[in-house]
Amino acid sequence: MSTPIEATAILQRRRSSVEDTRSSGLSPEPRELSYAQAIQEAMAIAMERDERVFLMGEDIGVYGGAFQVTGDLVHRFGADRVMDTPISELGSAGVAIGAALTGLRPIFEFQFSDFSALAMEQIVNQAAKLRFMLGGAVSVPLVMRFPSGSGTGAAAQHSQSLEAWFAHVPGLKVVQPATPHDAKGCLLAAIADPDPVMIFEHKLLYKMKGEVPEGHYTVPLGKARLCRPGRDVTIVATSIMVHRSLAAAEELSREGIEAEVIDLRSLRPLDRDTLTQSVKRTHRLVCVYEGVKTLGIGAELSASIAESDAFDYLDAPILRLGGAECPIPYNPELEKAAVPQTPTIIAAVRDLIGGRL
Amino acid sequence: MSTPIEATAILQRRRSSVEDTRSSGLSPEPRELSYAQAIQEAMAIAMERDERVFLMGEDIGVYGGAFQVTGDLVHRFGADRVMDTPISELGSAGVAIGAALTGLRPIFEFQFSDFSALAMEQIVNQAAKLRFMLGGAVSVPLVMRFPSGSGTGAAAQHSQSLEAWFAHVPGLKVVQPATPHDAKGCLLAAIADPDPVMIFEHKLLYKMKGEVPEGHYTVPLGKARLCRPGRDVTIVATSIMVHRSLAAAEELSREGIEAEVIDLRSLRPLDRDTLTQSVKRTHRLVCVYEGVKTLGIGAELSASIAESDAFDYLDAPILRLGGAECPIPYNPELEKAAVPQTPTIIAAVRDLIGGRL
Amino acid sequence: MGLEDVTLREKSVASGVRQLGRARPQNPSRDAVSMPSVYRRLSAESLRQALRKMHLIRRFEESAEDAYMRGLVHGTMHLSIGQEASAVGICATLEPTDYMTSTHRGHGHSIAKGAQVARMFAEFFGKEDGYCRGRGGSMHIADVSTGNLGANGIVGGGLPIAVGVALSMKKQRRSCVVVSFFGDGANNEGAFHEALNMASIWKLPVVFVCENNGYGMSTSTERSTAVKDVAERACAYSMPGIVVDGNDFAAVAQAAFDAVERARRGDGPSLIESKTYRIRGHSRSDRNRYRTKEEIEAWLARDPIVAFERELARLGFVSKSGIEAIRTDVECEIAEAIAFAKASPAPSVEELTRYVYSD
Amino acid sequence: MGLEDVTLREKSVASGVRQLGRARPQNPSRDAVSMPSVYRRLSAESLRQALRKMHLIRRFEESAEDAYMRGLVHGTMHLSIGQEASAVGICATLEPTDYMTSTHRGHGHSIAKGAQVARMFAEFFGKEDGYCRGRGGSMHIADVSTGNLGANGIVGGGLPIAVGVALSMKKQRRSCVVVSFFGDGANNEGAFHEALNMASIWKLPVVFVCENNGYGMSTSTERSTAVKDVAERACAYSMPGIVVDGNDFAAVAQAAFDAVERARRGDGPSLIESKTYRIRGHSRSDRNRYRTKEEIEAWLARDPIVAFERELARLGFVSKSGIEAIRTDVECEIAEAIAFAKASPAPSVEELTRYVYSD
Ligand SMILES: Cc1ncc(C[n+]2csc(CCOP(=O)(O)OP(=O)(O)O)c2C)c(N)n1
Ligand SMILES: Cc1ncc(C[n+]2csc(CCOP(=O)(O)OP(=O)(O)O)c2C)c(N)n1
Ligand SMILES: [Mg+2]
Ligand SMILES: [Mg+2]
Repeated sequence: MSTPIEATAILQRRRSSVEDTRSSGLSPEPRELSYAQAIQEAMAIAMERDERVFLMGEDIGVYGGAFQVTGDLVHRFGADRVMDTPISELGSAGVAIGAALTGLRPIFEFQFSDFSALAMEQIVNQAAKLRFMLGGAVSVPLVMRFPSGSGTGAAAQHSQSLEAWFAHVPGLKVVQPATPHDAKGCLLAAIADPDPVMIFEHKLLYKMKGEVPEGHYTVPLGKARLCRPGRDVTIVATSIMVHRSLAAAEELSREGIEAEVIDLRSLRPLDRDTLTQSVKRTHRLVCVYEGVKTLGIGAELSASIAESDAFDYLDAPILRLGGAECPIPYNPELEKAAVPQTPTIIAAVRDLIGGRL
Repeated sequence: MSTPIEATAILQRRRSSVEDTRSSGLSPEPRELSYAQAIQEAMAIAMERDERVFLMGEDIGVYGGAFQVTGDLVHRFGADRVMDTPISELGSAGVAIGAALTGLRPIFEFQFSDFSALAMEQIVNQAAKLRFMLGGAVSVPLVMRFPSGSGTGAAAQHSQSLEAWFAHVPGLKVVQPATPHDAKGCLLAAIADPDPVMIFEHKLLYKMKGEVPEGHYTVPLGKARLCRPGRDVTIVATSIMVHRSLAAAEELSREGIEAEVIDLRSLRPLDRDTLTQSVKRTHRLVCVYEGVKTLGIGAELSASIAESDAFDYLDAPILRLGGAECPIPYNPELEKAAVPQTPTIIAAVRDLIGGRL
Repeated sequence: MGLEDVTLREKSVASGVRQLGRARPQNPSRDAVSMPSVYRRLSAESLRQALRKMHLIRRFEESAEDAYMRGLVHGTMHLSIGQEASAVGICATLEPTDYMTSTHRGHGHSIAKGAQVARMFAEFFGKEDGYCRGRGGSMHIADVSTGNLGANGIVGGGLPIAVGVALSMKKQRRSCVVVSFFGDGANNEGAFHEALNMASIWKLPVVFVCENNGYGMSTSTERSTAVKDVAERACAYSMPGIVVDGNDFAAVAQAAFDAVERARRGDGPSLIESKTYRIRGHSRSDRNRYRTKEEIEAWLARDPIVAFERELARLGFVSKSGIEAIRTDVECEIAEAIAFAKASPAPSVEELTRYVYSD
Repeated sequence: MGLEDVTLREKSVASGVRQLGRARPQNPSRDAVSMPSVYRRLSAESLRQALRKMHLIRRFEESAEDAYMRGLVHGTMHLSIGQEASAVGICATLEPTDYMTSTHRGHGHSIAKGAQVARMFAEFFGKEDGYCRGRGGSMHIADVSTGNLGANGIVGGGLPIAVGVALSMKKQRRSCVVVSFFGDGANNEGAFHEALNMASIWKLPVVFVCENNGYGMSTSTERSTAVKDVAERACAYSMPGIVVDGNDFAAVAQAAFDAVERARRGDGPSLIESKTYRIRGHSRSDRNRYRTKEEIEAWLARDPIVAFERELARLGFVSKSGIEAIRTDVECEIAEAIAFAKASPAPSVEELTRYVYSD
């Protein structure tokens, strides 16, 4: 929104425009951070650079967040910029929207992505549509973070993967970074983005370590990442399934099957190009995702290929490995069985290549 | 839930079990009702037969519902069984769940399907999951009705087609009847169903007339309907798109293209069989739906075929015609352009058959 | 809310609810001594402007209704005829830099906050010069240049957003105040509760204005709301709750001044309940089955514009010919606005997906 | 809620909130004259049962915690250690046919309403004999046979459901009452507002019990809630709001009796705020950064079980050896329950999607 706000005193102190990348801080030595630390670092950098950025969420202050993602940021930036909210998901999502409409850049943490079900009204009817409904008169530079996924024994109401709902909504951008590097880069890109960006973070990834550059950098929203080239089959995966797919690809390689693995990263906008190119090379596609199989992101990926010019290159049915058609169960064995695991992926690819499907 | 409730006095008066079909009332003469009247009749029959059935919603009493679907039922059954609720979508959805858990059979009307965004928590985290989370100890025989779709000039917050969200959720059943006959039969089946059933009704269909048998009958949930046989292409459509597809098929027929038209009717469970059989006959598939194209129901239909044994029968890419990637605009021309219309379907099928895709 | 409420407004405020508005005398005497203090506070010119705005709102809606009947307007529309004193009384106390969120029944609020009727008609007609470039229609009119963040199709949808705007103002140390209009029906939404609670704990500069017109669509407050006066609910948020006669410009403006000042001082939010009545049906589909003709007529007799006009004339703020001039002027503005709106180009279908994201 | 609240409980109730519980004397004298009237109302046997249940809850949770530490329990768990008088005091006034909805911190409620600890342990261990056949875990324990409709992983999620159950009872003319437990944190959810409003307008037999343990996770009521006492919010729903000392069995039971009777009479809902404290962290991930050791210790000194035991002994309801017998008996039940749970079979992975729909 171009109101006088852009020029007010409190904003003068932000160091530079959010679009450019600070290269000064880049370290020569590779450096490992956990996924959670990478997110925290992104938030700290953004808050340092830009007074408009602040954090909102339940227990993100002294508690440090349910998954310790905000950690000690409250001590560094104060309770005004790392704001604990009451347990009022709908209302506080609306508060974030109001702040975003009038010059601030809120980063909103849902404690678990499941609780977003309480805030769909504000996210979908308001944030996603305001710019369009008002004919471009406003924008909603809002970032929301959703700790998602199963594997923690927290059962049906604390384990969902709901990203497909959001990816169905024009006006939102939806990303699902799979590595610490992308977690930081996507978040910084999201903060710089003028539109609402929803970031789905897998809870089991928070402790995963990986190389993370220092300083400010962005990972472009809407671009998939080719993680592993291969000639026999394309595996497109999201979030934690990228790692399981890479592990499966390693194993399959020993059997002579070379899988190309693509980390989708962004669900909306969708990088159909990268996927189409890959399928044209490998002639086979397997989609791996944790959300419920029916109408999970794999449905869109499969349909995108089936309606593209890559269709003619297909040598086999397009396979989807998604979450089982049930809520996430508590019992750990059932819980594991409810979402794709590395052996599931290996077996499925073997069958596909072997023509047994 | 098997509590003592089943036997309490107030329930004694229900005439017969909800599962069987009353054939006595069947009229020899065909009879036309509007889609809205058919729904109203279904509700009246259910309330007559079964004391446990009652209606809840905003302004469904003396006002007769925003679309006059409940009409005068309040005068026939009283305000206790045709209950106006405060404007509290989340809470009243929860009320319906509590009632369903303890022996009643609520039919809940959202005034517009868009407002379901306020109640996703109760629908998805509670109604859909309770039976599973409790290991089968309860069931939630709840029916919810969602007036949906665009074409009324009510703009972005009153025109959505959100059925794909619900079809992504195990534990729910989701139907989208396209005719007065099915509107009545699906609703009666839903009321008899022990699990939560979500019914998406297109607002533009409410005034559509069609043959509707008298008395009690059910249309099985989870079964698609072949509306028009054809050899050249399968068009699978939902809700109002069934009629636009049939109109397109008529036109195409004049050009020598014979389209088979399938009314999907049920989004969860999905009748993959009927679709697969049809595609094996026609070798081409076009999915037509009003929801946003990306991750709308067509994505699932396409992906289902692409992973099935019908894949090998496909002679062309699988086409999807869905809603545009934008909120529904107010301006009538834009509004029309935002969802598939008959000419869009005709042109797309022509191109598909002509190999121009 | 039934017929009895016509008198209810005059009664002293329900227990627990503080009355910050002017105390209405039982038999308002019409001499200068009883001149409401807000009349002294607002300049004569701004009082005349307020009257003009009330006329403009009325004529805008009557003309919109007429255009609707003649098929020029698509979709639905919610008229606030009878509620003009509430919209204008509240907004008379605001600066152009102050913010506002509104409702589905928001034409009056928009005009009161400064919107141009020409661009509003253009929006109704789905044109590019409309406030939403024809993409929003009646339920989404916004005018960011006057701090009007928009009507809202979702009952209660604007309340949390208003709190966020107020938080934003506080964080930026801007002295702007945010007014959030909502209806009596909205007061039973969870969003109301969450919004008022947050505004209170964070002491934000918001004025919550509940326009209680007796019904949420067909459902009376009595059947939907567990308190007699919505303002009583202020106690659940430790903020002042004020009931005012929403058809009395001065009473509304007085309460608004107090609440706006309180907000600007940094003392936090207030809840004003403005008791009024919508003369027309809820929307075009309303068959008025839930209320009586008598009730409507009783309220018609309390037309806020007639009352305000009479009072301003009696107190000498405006002459007979001055009133006539206002009316003619408004008529003229409406006619020009409609002509402008008709002449405005329609959006191009090519631009269907524009404005979904920022360019 | 800070240290000062230890004394706050003793104070008379905040203005606007009716006190229906017994008035706690400033210096509770310990003679028979001061015997709480609920002690007369409940039989000696049921008082001893109440004490036994409090012990059973405590030992169940300590053992569950221990099992968790040893890796036998998957996921997370929320312990109510220190809140036992509240759960047992409320449920002591209910019939087995009365209903209850609970929260993520619901072990105590379940046991108080009659659940078997053996099946609860089995659920924790993810076994087929668990209340949810191993599908639900700690956050979803329900026992339909005792009217316990379940814990809930969603804060505030049970409130509207409880209202629906009450509506169902009223429609079926069954005289059952529904108790809905929730936390202080939940009182800021929109669901709370919507639920209480509907219960009130429809005069439903619900007793809303807010267990105010001072914090929603790390956020104190002071930082999250715009009123001092959650019970004050009852005024927004025209229902009685009662503050009770949640660590005092008799005070809780007295308030519950009044509210349950009111509900059963058809006079509608009540809101009871039971002020208590959770001794353990919110869940296993809690590092207690938001409160002080001193605060925890002050509350430890007010252990509800110790106090109840002492009072029952002093009043002659139970002897020293009787207490010893209860403790041994509980120990025994726990040990047997754990053995049962361990021996129970795990669900078969083949049955993964069973119970999604009715067969
Ligand atoms: C969340 C939501 N629920 C329901 C509606 C449908 N609806 C539109 S206006 C209205 C009545 C609102 O009543 P009130 O808040 O009193 O405003 P009024 O119309 O009286 O100005 C209803 C039920 C809606 N737009 N949004
Ligand atoms: C809707 C929702 N928001 C947030 C959470 C995460 N959460 C679980 S318990 C809790 C604190 C609840 O506080 P309170 O209601 O006071 O209950 P207590 O834990 O103190 O017993 C939170 C924030 C949740 N489970 N559901
Ligand atoms: Mg109203
Ligand atoms: Mg608490």
